[in-house]
Amino acid sequence: MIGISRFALVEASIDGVALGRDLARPDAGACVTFEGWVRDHNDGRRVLRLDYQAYAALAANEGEIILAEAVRRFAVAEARCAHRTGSLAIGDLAVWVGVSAAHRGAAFDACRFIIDEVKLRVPIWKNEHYADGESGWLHPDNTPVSR
Amino acid sequence: MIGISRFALVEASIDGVALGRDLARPDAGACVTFEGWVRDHNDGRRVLRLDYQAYAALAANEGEIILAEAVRRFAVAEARCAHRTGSLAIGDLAVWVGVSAAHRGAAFDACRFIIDEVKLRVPIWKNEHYADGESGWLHPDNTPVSR
Amino acid sequence: MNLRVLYFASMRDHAGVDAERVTTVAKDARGLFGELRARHGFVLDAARLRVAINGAFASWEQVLRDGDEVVFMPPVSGG
Amino acid sequence: MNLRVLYFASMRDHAGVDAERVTTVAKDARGLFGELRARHGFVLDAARLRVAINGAFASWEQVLRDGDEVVFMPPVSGG
Repeated sequence: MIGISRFALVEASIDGVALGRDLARPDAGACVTFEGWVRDHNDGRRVLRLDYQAYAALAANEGEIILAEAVRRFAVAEARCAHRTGSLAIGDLAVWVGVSAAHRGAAFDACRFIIDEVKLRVPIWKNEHYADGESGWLHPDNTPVSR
Repeated sequence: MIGISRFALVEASIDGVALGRDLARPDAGACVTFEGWVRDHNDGRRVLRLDYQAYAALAANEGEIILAEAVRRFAVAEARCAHRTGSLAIGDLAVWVGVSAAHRGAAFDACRFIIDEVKLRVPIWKNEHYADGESGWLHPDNTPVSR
Repeated sequence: MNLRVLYFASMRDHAGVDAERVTTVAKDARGLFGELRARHGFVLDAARLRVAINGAFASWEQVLRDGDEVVFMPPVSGG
Repeated sequence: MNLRVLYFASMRDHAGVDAERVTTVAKDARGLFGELRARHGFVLDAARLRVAINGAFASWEQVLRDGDEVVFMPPVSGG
């Protein structure tokens, strides 16, 4: 990948404050961030924790492509995204997206675009561990993969 | 105002990290924040700094009404907003909005609703100081008040 | 009848004060604004302003009472 | 022809390994998947999977070459 890196896979905690500092620009009047947190339930089942697996090489490349698309399509100053891998507890930060722009419309639209595309296209998989002792890999709509 | 306070006028720096902590809920999977930063230009003029004046009593009340509306209209877990008063420099955080929700759609929609309504309805006024030595009060669309 | 009037933003610049005590015979906010406009030379029309009385939005026709706090607010520009 | 195949998520659970070396005469990704499906008992159809070869998305018809790294990816669920 040529140029700056806007997307990162992160094995430890994501530092949203540090990532946000990369978005500051004197001509930016708006900054929108999205944080995905691990919820305690999904599809009516109680969730205890979850694991993310990633195909790291392709995920990093596809993530950069999405962020570059966002910068090209929207009137954006800068954009960043980080996604966790490994084991996460309830409330942990799973994914962080931040976008700065001159005006708020572009910042909101680009931030939404990035998280939607990351969830659709980046090869990362979520394995939820349930209170009943079962676990399962999920599809993009958070329904279980057929058993 | 009965109940929790979700809106604040702030004379010193806004601490977005501290405000964000109030949004954490075990059933929240999404958090969207908006930050309004002081830009170095507006309407083709170079801006050096700006001042916000607020009619504090009415601003606090109207801010609470907007946040309560957001919580009622969207499937939101919690929401907060803080707006600066006084003198700000380029890059300073002027307004912060944060919304947590089970799902990201509601968090994005409610965050956008809150900042749009705050800018329309809350009695706060921006006075921009320009590089040419002039200054001027602005309308909601960032055009100058007639001189 | 004695009232307290607060000024903000461009209205404050024209009035030259943050607030003032006003003695008036005006019945409602519209009448009071007409008096103050003549005295201070406000450039904004009533149509551009909103009224607040005692910390709440109010109509131009709201009847004034002794001791009221009245504000004529220019279009807001927060955010 | 020797290839390296990586497995993720439910595919990894079925294969029982993260990665394996495979010797095959399959010409393309589709042929290779047929062989591996029979061997490991994968439950997901090819229609549900995407193919990556050497770290890039690829078609099922892409011709395989000795040393290629091949991945059959189930629907993703990041975020």
